[in-house]
Amino acid sequence: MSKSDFSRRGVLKTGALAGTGLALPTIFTASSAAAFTNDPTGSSVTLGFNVPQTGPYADEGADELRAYRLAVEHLNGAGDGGMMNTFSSKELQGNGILGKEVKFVTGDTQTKSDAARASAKSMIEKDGAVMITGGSSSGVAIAVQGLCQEAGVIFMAGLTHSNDTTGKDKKANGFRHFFNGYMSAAALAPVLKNLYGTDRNAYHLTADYTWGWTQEESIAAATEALGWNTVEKVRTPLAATDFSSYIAPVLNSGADVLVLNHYGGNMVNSLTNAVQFGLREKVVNGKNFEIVVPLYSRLMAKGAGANVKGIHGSTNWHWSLQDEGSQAFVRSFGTKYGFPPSQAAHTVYCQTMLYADAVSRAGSFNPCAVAEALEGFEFDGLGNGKTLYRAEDHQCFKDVLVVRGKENPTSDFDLLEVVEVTPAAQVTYPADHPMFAGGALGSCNPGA
Amino acid sequence: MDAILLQILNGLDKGSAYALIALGLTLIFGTLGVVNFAHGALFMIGAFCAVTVQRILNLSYEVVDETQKDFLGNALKVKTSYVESWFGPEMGGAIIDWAVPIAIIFAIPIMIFIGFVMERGLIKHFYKREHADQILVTFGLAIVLQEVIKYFYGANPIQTASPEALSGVANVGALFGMDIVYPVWRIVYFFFSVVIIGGIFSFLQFTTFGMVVRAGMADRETVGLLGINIDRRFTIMFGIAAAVAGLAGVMYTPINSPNYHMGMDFLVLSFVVVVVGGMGSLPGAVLAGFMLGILEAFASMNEIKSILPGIDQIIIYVVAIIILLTRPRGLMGRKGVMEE
Amino acid sequence: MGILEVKNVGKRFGGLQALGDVNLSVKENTVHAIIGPNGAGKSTLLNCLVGKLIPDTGSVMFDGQSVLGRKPYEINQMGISRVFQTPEIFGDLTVLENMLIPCFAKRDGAFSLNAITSVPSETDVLEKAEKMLVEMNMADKRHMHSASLSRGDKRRLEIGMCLSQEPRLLLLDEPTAGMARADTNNTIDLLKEIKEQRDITIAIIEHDMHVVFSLADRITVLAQGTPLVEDDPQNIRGNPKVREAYLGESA
Amino acid sequence: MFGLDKKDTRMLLVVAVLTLCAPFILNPFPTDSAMAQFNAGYPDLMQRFVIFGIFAIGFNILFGLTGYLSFGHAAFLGVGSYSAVWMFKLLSMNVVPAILLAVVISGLFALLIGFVSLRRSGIYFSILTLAFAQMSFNLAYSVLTPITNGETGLQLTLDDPRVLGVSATADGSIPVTSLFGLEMRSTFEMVVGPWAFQFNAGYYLCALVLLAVFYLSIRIFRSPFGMMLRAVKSNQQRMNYTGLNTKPYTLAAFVISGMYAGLAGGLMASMDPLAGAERMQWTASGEVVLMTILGGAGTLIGPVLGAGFIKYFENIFSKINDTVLHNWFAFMPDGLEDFVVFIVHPFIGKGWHLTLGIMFMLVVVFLPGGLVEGGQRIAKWVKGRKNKDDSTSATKNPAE
Repeated sequence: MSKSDFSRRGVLKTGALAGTGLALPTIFTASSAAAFTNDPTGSSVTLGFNVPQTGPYADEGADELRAYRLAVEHLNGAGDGGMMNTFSSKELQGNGILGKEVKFVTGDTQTKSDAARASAKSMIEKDGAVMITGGSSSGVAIAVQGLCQEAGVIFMAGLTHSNDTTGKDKKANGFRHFFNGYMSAAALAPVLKNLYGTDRNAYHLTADYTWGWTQEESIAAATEALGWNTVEKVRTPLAATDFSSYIAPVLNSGADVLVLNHYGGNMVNSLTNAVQFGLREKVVNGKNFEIVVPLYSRLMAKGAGANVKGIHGSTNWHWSLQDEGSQAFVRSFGTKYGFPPSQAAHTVYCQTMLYADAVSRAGSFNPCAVAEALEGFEFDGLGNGKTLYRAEDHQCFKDVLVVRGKENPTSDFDLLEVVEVTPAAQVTYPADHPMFAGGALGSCNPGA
Repeated sequence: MDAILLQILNGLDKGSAYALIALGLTLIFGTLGVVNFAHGALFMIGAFCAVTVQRILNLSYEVVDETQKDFLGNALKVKTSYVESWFGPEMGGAIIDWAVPIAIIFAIPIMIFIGFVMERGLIKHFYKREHADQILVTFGLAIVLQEVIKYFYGANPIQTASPEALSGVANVGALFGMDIVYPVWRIVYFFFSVVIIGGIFSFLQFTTFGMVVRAGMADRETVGLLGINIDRRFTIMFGIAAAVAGLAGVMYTPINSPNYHMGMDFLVLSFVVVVVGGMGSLPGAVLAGFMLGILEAFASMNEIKSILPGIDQIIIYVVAIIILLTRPRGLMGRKGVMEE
Repeated sequence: MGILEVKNVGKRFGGLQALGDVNLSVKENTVHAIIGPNGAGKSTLLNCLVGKLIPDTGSVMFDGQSVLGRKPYEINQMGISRVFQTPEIFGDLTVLENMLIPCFAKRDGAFSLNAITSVPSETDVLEKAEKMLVEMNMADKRHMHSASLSRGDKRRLEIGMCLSQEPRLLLLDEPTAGMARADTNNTIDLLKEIKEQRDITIAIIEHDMHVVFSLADRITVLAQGTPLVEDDPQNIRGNPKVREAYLGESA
Repeated sequence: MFGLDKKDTRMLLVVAVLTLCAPFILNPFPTDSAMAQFNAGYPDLMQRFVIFGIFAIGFNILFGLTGYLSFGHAAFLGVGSYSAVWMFKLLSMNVVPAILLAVVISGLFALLIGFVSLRRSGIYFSILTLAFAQMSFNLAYSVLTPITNGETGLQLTLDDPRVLGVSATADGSIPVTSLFGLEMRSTFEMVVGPWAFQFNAGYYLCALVLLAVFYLSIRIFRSPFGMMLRAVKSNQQRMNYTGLNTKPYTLAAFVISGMYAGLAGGLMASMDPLAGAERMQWTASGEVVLMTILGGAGTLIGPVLGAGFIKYFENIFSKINDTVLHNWFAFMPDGLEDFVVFIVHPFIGKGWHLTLGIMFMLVVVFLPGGLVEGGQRIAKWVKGRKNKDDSTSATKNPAE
């Protein structure tokens, strides 16, 4: 087992000072000698993996942690290398990052902004983490991104789908590989048009918080552009568990499509309730009633069980993709853990690789150098085709998958099938798109 | 009109769950004087009884099927459940299909047992302690129970379907010449809760056991003086309360996929229900449960939300505040209960 | 004109006429006993005097001011102190603290945000409380938890707490109920002492005739919510109506 | 000293020494030792200890003295945080006006909620406060998003219209909170041999505030007012018939403890300028109840201990993962090492809730008076060993 040491100060000072018994004060303020926060001067570098380990998203967090472990293994040269072999950039050698062994600390976000920030702060202040990554909700991602900006470390967002993460709340030190609400809508719209036509009446149920709103705004705009009519947009409390009283009014509303802008437990329950109320068998205006779930995840699909069959949605990535990168990742993840990775696992693995690669290309852990290396970086081989890390908003632009609940699953995780891979060009939007307006990246902060 | 009737149905439905949990809480509070923060966890354990029964029925052996490939490109292992292989696919499939109702049979003894163990092992020592201590210890217990379930079943919701035959919708409006379709299982849930509530009330009303317990709820010391072993009866009541919560949980699983923290989601609401009903009053708890359920359903109607945005987020609390300010001891509370 | 004037007070509870038409006058510096069989309305009457109940009809005047509609604490601040049937003391507090609270209430009124000074620095109040403890013969118990006192001591403490407020009228609700003979006699002695040493009016509700006749200057007999008769003790003793309605053979 | 008696002065001094030396005391393990995982002496956690200590001290003034169990106290903490962040956004990055506004606004909010809720007592009061707090939380999460920024939490942006100060610093970042120019985040680090100790400006501000409010709470406990509050808990009937109006007493206690909560919220925002809605959720209110009971309700020091205990678990135990475990037990033979890790595994990292739940139960079962009672027992035991013959000196210590 690894005899690792998780402390920055150990790394920093032991060589020089251990045993001297001298008190040598140093002041870590703007005038300090260090160039940036937590400059790793020893033989190793510490990354902070901040994921939900308790609360409703704990399983997603656990899957993210698995992917992080795998990524660290690959970066340090163990295992089969995974997507390092298919990644278009060949900087990473399997000798850590810039020759420093990669170590990590983990923390629990509890899917609460406060707890997530506390955890991230302890990683920065106590463990000397030079990069923070992870998370499974937009609120947490935005909160931690803000913290990393202030502290002067890089934040590589995990699963966060709100437009705001790289929209009005974007930060110079924060980067998102995952797709967003707008991209979901842009990818889904043409598929929905093909499947259900242009003359539809949509009823929206939306989780009443920021992510829900941006998702609703995006999908409503995209479907209205197809010619669909929006019958009603109803906000549901985040804490709701029984959606029956929100579903019931749909029955007689004249709508023939129900859009569930829900995620996690909300999505599982609202979809289950919608199916219970017989919406799937309903015929309205001479058309079959349809349900759409803009943001899908395999773990959620599992919770909803048979109810997902035939229901369309979008996802960032799926293990059944046949490209070289995806296959390499599924192989090494599956071999290690016995089941295929989720999209959350995929995105955090990619984020870790992308960070490591950017550091290598920049030749420095300085957040400003890393940010510069990531900005406008084009790459391939990480599972979503050719991808661009756009400099203006630190959002990745890549292919988006439209998926459908599988009718005859062969296993516990074989729940979704890819209907279409929407090319990146189709989901790209201008950086000044109104749905993303209102914020500024600011300038990168190296801290210290 | 249809919309309003539908919401009344929804309210009755939500109310059933509130009422069942609140009923158990009130039984425990009324008989033992203990504020049980672990009651939500009992509801959750009940739900996981159903999950477990489903898992057991689905226990499978694997056959390697060379023609299909799994995600790593190896030969796929096809699973067949033992139940299906023993009883044949049709009969076995039917048994698996009826997992939730079957779970009831298992849940009752398991929940009563858990209730006994909880009461004898822990709660018993807290009768004379302050309510604050009771809250702390039962809250700790709730966390522990919850984490144990999470350890074995994960944090994700687990789907547990109702039997095919009870899955569709029924037109309950047909009787009145209206078109009101409603999920069959939710109707089943409502009647189930009515039966349970009715059962508990008649048990307390018509049996000697129940009479003693009711007398004990009113005046514990006097009943103790009569030489009746009230403690043992209270243990049994705790078991019954646990079973009620557990059954509410079992039956709830097809409505919403159970997860390990569902108990906490219900806990706060059911406390509000109990207090609105009046501490220690069983009819109050049931009445408040259904009332709050119906009001919650109405508050989520678009017509009402458009007038009062966000009302569905707070309706329960608004109603609780209004009732507590106008009726000092809730709807049917007795004087002097938990007012210190 | 008495210090306490009760005029035409009536109180109904649903169908039950608890108090019919009560007239009562308590003269200053006397001990006035109110007696009557169970259910005669003694407690209801008392509760009407201290603000716990509001009578349906009539008036209650204390020292020329109406007490009706006032809260118990306001009536207390007017100068009426009440001793309960079962001693009501602050069980979680020490004996000394119990005695301090009425002293503070006397000095600072119904509410005072006196949060910065420490109790030991309030020497005037402290001295007063200590003095009262000495008078009550409880000085040696000052640091005891009052909940652990004997029943008789609790009663003494409660009476002492009421006296420390220097009330004009002291209301006693069956002060010896449930007491052993010795405790009862002690209480009688204590009350006699109080009566002799202080300028104080005492109204007492009592069951125990021994207590009543050893203390009272004047007695009102209540029966079925109305005063049957009001007179001096010796006359009450001989009154055949009272014998019949209340005392029966026991006299 | 300071108008306190000897015992209280000694306690205040002990607390002062503990808080001011916390960077040493909480970092007992050399930074590169395996036990460094248990070090809690980094600025964020030390700040949290102290801030939640303030919160719990305030809660204890209400619950410990009057016995009124509020289940919605987190609402005041949340309101305090929001006020402070708005002050940073609109006025200045100086923490003083922010903290002052936090205290004032939460005090007003407490006055409003307390006025209504205190019409009832017992569990009815608890549910009323819970209802108000849950309403605040639910609305802050959804409808009030323009004020609270909903799920994300209210945070500073580059275009805040700061009246006294700049919207953004010269290098294009958001200015940081400060006390008249002393940045809250600035940290002085002292390295002694293998140890590294961090002295953070923000922490010391919090610590001084803690000492001030702890001192204030001692004064309140020892004052006639404090005695009246205990009398309220003991016997309201007697209070009323002793000419005392209980309502303003309980309301004053409620508002004071609400202001303590607001102060904690304001400090929290000053250390880290973000205010999240989940600060107001019932679980957060429940947490302070647990802290107080766990430490010892009605005692002076108990709530601070309880706050430290829970925050330590949350922040330290949740960060221990399997890799760390293997590191600790590396000295064992491989099979045994794996076995021990397997046994310990459910209780750390994602299982920290489980450990916390078990600790709650153990404390409440074996130490009915909370951690303070544990301390007293140890003290008694130590004393008993010192002078075995002198068994008569068992002094009865009320509360503290």
